[in-house]
Amino acid sequence: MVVSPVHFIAVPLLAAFLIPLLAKVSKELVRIVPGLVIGYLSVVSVILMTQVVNTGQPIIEVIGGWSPPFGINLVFSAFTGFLVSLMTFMAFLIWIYSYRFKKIDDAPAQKYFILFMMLVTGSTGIVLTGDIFNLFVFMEITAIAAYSLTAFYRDRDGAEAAFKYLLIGSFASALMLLAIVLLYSQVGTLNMAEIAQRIHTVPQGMKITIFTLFVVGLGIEAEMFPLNGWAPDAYSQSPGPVGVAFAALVVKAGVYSLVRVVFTMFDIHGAYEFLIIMGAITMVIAEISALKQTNLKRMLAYSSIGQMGFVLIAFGIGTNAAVFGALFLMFNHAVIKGLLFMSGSYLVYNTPSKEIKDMAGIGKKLPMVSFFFALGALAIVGLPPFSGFWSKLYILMAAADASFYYLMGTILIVSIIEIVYYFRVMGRLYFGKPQNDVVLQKPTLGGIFAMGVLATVIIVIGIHPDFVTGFIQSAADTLLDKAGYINNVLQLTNL
Amino acid sequence: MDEFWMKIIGFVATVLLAFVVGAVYGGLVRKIIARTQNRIGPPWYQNFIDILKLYSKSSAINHGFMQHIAPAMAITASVTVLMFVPVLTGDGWFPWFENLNFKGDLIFLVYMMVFGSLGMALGIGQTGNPNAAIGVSRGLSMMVGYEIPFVMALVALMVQTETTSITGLMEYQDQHGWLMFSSPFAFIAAVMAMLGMFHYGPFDVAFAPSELASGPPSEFGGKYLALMMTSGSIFAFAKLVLFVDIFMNGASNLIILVIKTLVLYMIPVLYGAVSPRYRTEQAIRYFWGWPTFFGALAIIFAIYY
Amino acid sequence: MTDISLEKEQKIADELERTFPNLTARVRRARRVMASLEKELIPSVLVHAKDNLGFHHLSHMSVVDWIEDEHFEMVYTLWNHEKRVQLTIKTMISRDNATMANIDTIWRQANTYQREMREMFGIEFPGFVGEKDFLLEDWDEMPPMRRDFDTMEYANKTYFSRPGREDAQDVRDTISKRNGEEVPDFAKKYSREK
Amino acid sequence: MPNDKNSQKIVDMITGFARSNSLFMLAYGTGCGDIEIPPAMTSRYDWERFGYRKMATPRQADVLLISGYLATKTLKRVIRSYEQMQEPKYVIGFGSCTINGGMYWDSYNTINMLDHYIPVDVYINGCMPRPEAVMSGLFELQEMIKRGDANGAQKYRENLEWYRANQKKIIKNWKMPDYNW
Amino acid sequence: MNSLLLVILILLAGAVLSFLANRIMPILSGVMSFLSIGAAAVIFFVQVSAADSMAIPISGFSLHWGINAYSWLFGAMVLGLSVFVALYAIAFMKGKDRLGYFFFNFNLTIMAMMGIVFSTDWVSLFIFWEIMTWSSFLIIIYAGISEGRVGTKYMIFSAIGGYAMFMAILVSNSLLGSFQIADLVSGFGTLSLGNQALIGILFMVAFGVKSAVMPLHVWAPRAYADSPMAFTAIFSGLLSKMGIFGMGILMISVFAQGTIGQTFIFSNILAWLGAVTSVIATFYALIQKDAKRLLAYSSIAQLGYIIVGLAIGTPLSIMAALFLAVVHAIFKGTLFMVVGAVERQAGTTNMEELGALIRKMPWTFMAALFSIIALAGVPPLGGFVGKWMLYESLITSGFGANYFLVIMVFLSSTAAFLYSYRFLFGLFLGQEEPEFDHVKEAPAIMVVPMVVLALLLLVIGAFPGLLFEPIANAMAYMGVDVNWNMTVLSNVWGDEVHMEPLWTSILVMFVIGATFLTFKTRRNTRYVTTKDIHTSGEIPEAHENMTFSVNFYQPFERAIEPVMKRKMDTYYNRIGEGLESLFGFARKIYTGNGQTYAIYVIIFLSILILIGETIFNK
Repeated sequence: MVVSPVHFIAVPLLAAFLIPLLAKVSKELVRIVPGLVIGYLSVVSVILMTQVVNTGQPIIEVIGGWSPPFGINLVFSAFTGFLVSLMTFMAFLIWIYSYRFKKIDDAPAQKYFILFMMLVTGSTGIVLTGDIFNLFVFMEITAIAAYSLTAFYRDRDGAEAAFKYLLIGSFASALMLLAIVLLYSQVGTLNMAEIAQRIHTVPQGMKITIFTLFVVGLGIEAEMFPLNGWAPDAYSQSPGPVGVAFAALVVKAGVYSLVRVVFTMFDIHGAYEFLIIMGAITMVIAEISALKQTNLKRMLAYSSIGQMGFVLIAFGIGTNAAVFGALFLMFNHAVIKGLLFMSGSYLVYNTPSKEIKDMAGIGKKLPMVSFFFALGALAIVGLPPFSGFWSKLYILMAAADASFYYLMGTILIVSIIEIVYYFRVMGRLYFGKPQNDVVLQKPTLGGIFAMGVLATVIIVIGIHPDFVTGFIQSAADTLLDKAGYINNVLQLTNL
Repeated sequence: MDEFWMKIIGFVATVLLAFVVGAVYGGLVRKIIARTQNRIGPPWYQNFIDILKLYSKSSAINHGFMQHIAPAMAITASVTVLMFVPVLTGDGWFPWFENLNFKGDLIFLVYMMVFGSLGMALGIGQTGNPNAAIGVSRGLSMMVGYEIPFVMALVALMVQTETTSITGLMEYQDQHGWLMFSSPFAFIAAVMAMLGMFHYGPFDVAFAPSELASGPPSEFGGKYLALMMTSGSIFAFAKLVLFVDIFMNGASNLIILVIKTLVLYMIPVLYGAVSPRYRTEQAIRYFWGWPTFFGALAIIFAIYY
Repeated sequence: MTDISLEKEQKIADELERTFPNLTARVRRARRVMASLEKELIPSVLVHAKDNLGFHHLSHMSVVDWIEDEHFEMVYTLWNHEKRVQLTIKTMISRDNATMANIDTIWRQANTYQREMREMFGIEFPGFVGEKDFLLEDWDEMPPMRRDFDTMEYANKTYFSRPGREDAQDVRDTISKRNGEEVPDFAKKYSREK
Repeated sequence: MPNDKNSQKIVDMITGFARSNSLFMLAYGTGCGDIEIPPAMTSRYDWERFGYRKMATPRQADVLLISGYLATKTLKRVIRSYEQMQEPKYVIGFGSCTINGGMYWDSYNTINMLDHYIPVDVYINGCMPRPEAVMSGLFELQEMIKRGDANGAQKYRENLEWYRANQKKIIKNWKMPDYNW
Repeated sequence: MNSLLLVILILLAGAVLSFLANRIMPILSGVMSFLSIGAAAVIFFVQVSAADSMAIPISGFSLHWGINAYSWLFGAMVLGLSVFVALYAIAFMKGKDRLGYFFFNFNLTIMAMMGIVFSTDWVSLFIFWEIMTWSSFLIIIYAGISEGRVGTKYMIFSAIGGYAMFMAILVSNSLLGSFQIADLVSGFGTLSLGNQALIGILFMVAFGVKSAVMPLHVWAPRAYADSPMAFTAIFSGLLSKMGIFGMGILMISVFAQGTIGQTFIFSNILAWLGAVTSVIATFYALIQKDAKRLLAYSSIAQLGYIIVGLAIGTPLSIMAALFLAVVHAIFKGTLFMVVGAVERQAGTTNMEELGALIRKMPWTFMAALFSIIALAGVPPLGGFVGKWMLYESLITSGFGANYFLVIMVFLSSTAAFLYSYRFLFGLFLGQEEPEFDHVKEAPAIMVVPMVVLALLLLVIGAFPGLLFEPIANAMAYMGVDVNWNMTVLSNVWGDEVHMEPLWTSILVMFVIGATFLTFKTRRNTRYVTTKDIHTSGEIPEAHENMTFSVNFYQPFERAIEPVMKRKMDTYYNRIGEGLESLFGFARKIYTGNGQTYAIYVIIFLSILILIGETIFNK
């Protein structure tokens, strides 16, 4: 069964527009249909990815019949396929999680699911598209959905966070647009494969300027320091599931675009070291800030930024093993941070102050949620036998092989900081003295299910990482195979 | 079989000798202290009378198992130490003394010396007398003080002679003369440590008569006290013989043994007779001052010997 | 000691009399002031003396049994270190219902005195917390220092007495007679043989 | 056994010698008489010549030296100390206060006759007895021990009820542990 | 099925089962744990042989497991002690809540230790190492996190250690191309000196944390004292030995291959660190009020000796170290069990309050007595043998500084008498207090393991040859020549101590003495309460506390005052505070103000555009 990758964009977008109509039919449909759609997509993406990995041939779909470089093409390679599968899988779990999420009552549920579907569309689109301008468009879709979701509660803090996000995000858009315009003026095409082919014709100064614009524009989405000011607020003020979506979809898409730009489109060598340095700075500052947070969600947000820094470092090392580790880490981060945000949201909802110190003894009130949080904490700091360990192992191994000893030291010291703040929360959760026995909000069945699935994934992958390493390996190979990408895409032109 | 019985006889004779000499020395000490205080003092055999009387007294109470067996532990330690110290060497008057001696190991001896104190301390602890416990606390604290220079001296000797057994040391002295002269710093350190070891003189704060009732053995009377005094007599003698053996090449007959041990014994006794009492921490600081310095000197001396 | 002007003493006496209307104070001699008043005012006088007049030291507390007047006389002796003046404050309390204000909150050392008084004279100090059994243990008779307590009778009743001691003769007279010694006049005053 | 008696005699002689020549005293300084002990101990009279020695605890002492008047409160402690001593044990009453109350004969809280409360082996007369008197009393005790006459402890054990009654007469709140050995 | 895998799987299954069993019946949880550990022990002692080895391929690595004489020694130690402790834990933990949680982590820790022992490659060792770390962390915080930052401190130091090991592993892998321990041993000599030092120091930090060497020890006292005693027996007895296990591999075989052994005064520094650790820890032990804290510091001190032994590196000293490691596991396990029993029965372990428990808990006291005698190293129990070998190895090592090391070790072990006595006195001797009248002997299920282990110490003391054999095998495996006469202690100068006749004669004499005491006037001897003491005739009331137990060693404290003024803890706290304030400053970068963030973006962009040429143009 071969399904066109267009489905990944068309179906959710359609669903998003249909939701207001469905609401007229049945209120329940509003909730069910997005799930069906995303479930469909995730099944399809897994099937497609298996197929792509097995055949070794990416699926390239040209939209509207216009062949590249003129038309827009979608590339479903092992790399993009992996990310899309990850995103749809996470999106599905987020749907389950938010299916009966208390805070989203019937009226806002419509809006929520519309925006959520747009978010899914945008982020999968970013990953799948082979056209740089199209990527920009999808990024805008994602961003708009994300702004709205940030301010979803329509309270003061949410609005402020959304405004910050909007402010910085508009910078990103402007810079990217500028970069694309400049690039187009230089190479005369918007197809990424073709750009990659022709990039050497661009004068060095112009190339670097364009690259700089791209880096800054995409760095905002990828939470690179110091462009990530929006992130902590957005994460902490948005509804629980949206935080997960940010970690699992939006940021992943941002990192993807940055990686695509660095690895495929441009051939600037200094970029790798730049990534390492920026990644390291991002990680250190973010983890330090996380250590000093008293608000759980902000802490998770900073931790998320730190992980992204780690991903950037891994991509910056640039060897096959490192890229493998980076992709593995992206996978782990999506899963584990998803679990942490999901369980963390419930912890926060049961603590009116959102402060960590007030969460003492919640472990007895909400045993399942706390257990999932503890599991996530153990996993994200990279303790064996959980999945986080393996990605850390691979990245550090790659760093050691590349003789980046100081980098290893930095990463490990930062990991210690990470351990400190996660374990602090964990200890307080289980062994603090409970302040009151009131459970404000019990987790929904769907929530428990979603978290359970993630926890299972963490443990299973931790004990037997071979379930995913095959896919990740071929994804890494595909990413590094620049010529193959260009050939595959441009072959289509000749056909 | 004969040899075995000879050993047993030798063993009993050694213990008896040790007891007699130790008790006589105890009497002499009382006499000497009395003379320094311008008194006549008890007769030299007074300790025998005391011990005999204590054995004839009833000991109607005990506070429990540990108190009951503590004197047994003390006497075990004393006799074991004695067994590991060659009392007489060569074919002197009592040639069988030599037969029983294992090749005594110095580290072993140092630890065995503590065995009795620890056993006593446990028994004392069980009586629950606070004065006794204070005494134990002081005594053990001070032990840490004097053991350090003592062991430094021993280490210096062992390094210098390349043996850790007493018989080895004595063989070395047969060839190279007394260690007292060839390793003078070790001797000084050991003698200064010995001051504390005998609990005379300024270092009697553990027993501190009339300050702590009678100190650690406050609750021990009758047979318990008698056994403790017996053990103390044997132990004092064993310690003296140990010092004589390692510094003065032992003794080949009884007279020389008595002379050597008595001369050595007079150092703590005379020093003690004219000294007021140190507090515990002062005593410890004293031991960790000059004696330790001499011990260190001895070790350095031994390294470059 | 040429300075016999009793100026400072007088000042203290005046000061006291001015402050406490019912108080009579007089200067006994150099450095001795004596005051007496009713018992209710004692604590306030003591506090006043301590805080305002500089009598920081309670040298002594005592009680006298005036059995003929059916009174106990409480005596407080204070000392001023700066001025070197001793202030004696006296008050009478009833013998039947002997209660007195507790002052060990003013001077800690009063605790001991009050324990002794409670035990020996049976004076109660309401609000006073001191351990029982200070000098006597398990005493259930009349407080022994009261003058109506017959110690001889008590001793005969309680203790065994060795034969030959019944007459309770003072042997000193016998001895001095036997020696032909002259008993000095002042000694005769103390002799039991009248 | 025929020579059982003789051997017992020899044993008695030896133990008598040992006991009499090694008197450990629990100097319980009850009253003013205790001031006479230091001269007896120190270089002037030096009682250590005869094997006398001061011991601080009743467990190790043989002789209880009651050195002066006994208030009822002190008597309680004396009885306790006496009962804690191990047999054979002896009591020396010291000064006229222990004999008949002395100058405190009519006091409301000093006892007059010590031997009604604990068995006294030797009384030393005087107020105060001089060290010579003390020593002579101790010599007397030594002789008694050698003769086997110093059996106060035995007397106490046998007539415990009488002593107890006397003691309880004064010490009303009787909280002492039992003495039955 | 491979027996190694079977052992691990049984333990893992035990963990899961005991977690589940708690739902059915809390006590089953402990029983499950005990059964699984027992089964694992049986399999280990019966089935496991040197031929067992296996490799588990896992995502590009293969985890190699195997067993050799050296790891067998540690494996036997782990399972041997764990069985007893698990039995003890059933009764000890009865009635506490969250038993499933406890026993899950308990079993998991033991599984991880077995995994460490079985691992022959660094990756699997590291995996199990970290499992051990977090599972033990979870038990430490079991008692509650509110007082102090015990768990956090433990976790920070463990993480430092763990990541140091991680880095060392990865560096050595990148240099040697293999994760095998054997390959590190053989290839270590080929590395450059800098790399040797880097790997060496990193590994030392890793293992030093677990074995609580001087600057890395601050987590230990509270962590040992605050976890449930049933676990502390494992924690101090075995978990710390995993540090020794790793250190042994390094000191005995790895460094022997490298040039670092000759050029660098590495082992000497380590030996001195070990000695200083033991002295300071001993001093701290003897000023403690709480028996648990006392034992915790004592554990640190004892580990110091072991490290000294390993670092000196002569055959005798290594043997001493391994012997002490085994004996320490036994007696410290027993002692922590004793304290646990006391805590369970009397409700406190404060030595200033407790007293005279010997009358109520005689069997516990017996176990404590034997263990303490072994701890103090007094002959004839097992501890003496190890101490003797340590001293003799230092004295015979022929190296000047080692003679002073002897003094340090001796100071520490003499001062150890003080706290040994304090422990016994504080808990078991002294005055009876009416508030502890209700105390009864611990249940048999707790007493039996303690007493059995105590008797084991006796046997080891009498027949040290029993232990010499496996240790000598282990050392032979690690490449140290041991020509050992198995029945007597002897040093290289040929001096000997025969333990068996010694033990016999001591026993005989002791029996004679005790018999004499018992039968002389036995009929008259009465057993009295502790109130019946010389109190100058005063009759103590029941509530009067006459125990001398507050500031027990105050004179000694005064004497060592200058040493005690400086606490490592305060330095760490200061570093921590400094870092915190630095972090506080760093986090101000995120002002929470949209404009600022926008300015960041602009500044960053301008900088990049300005210096982009130089950065990217390589």
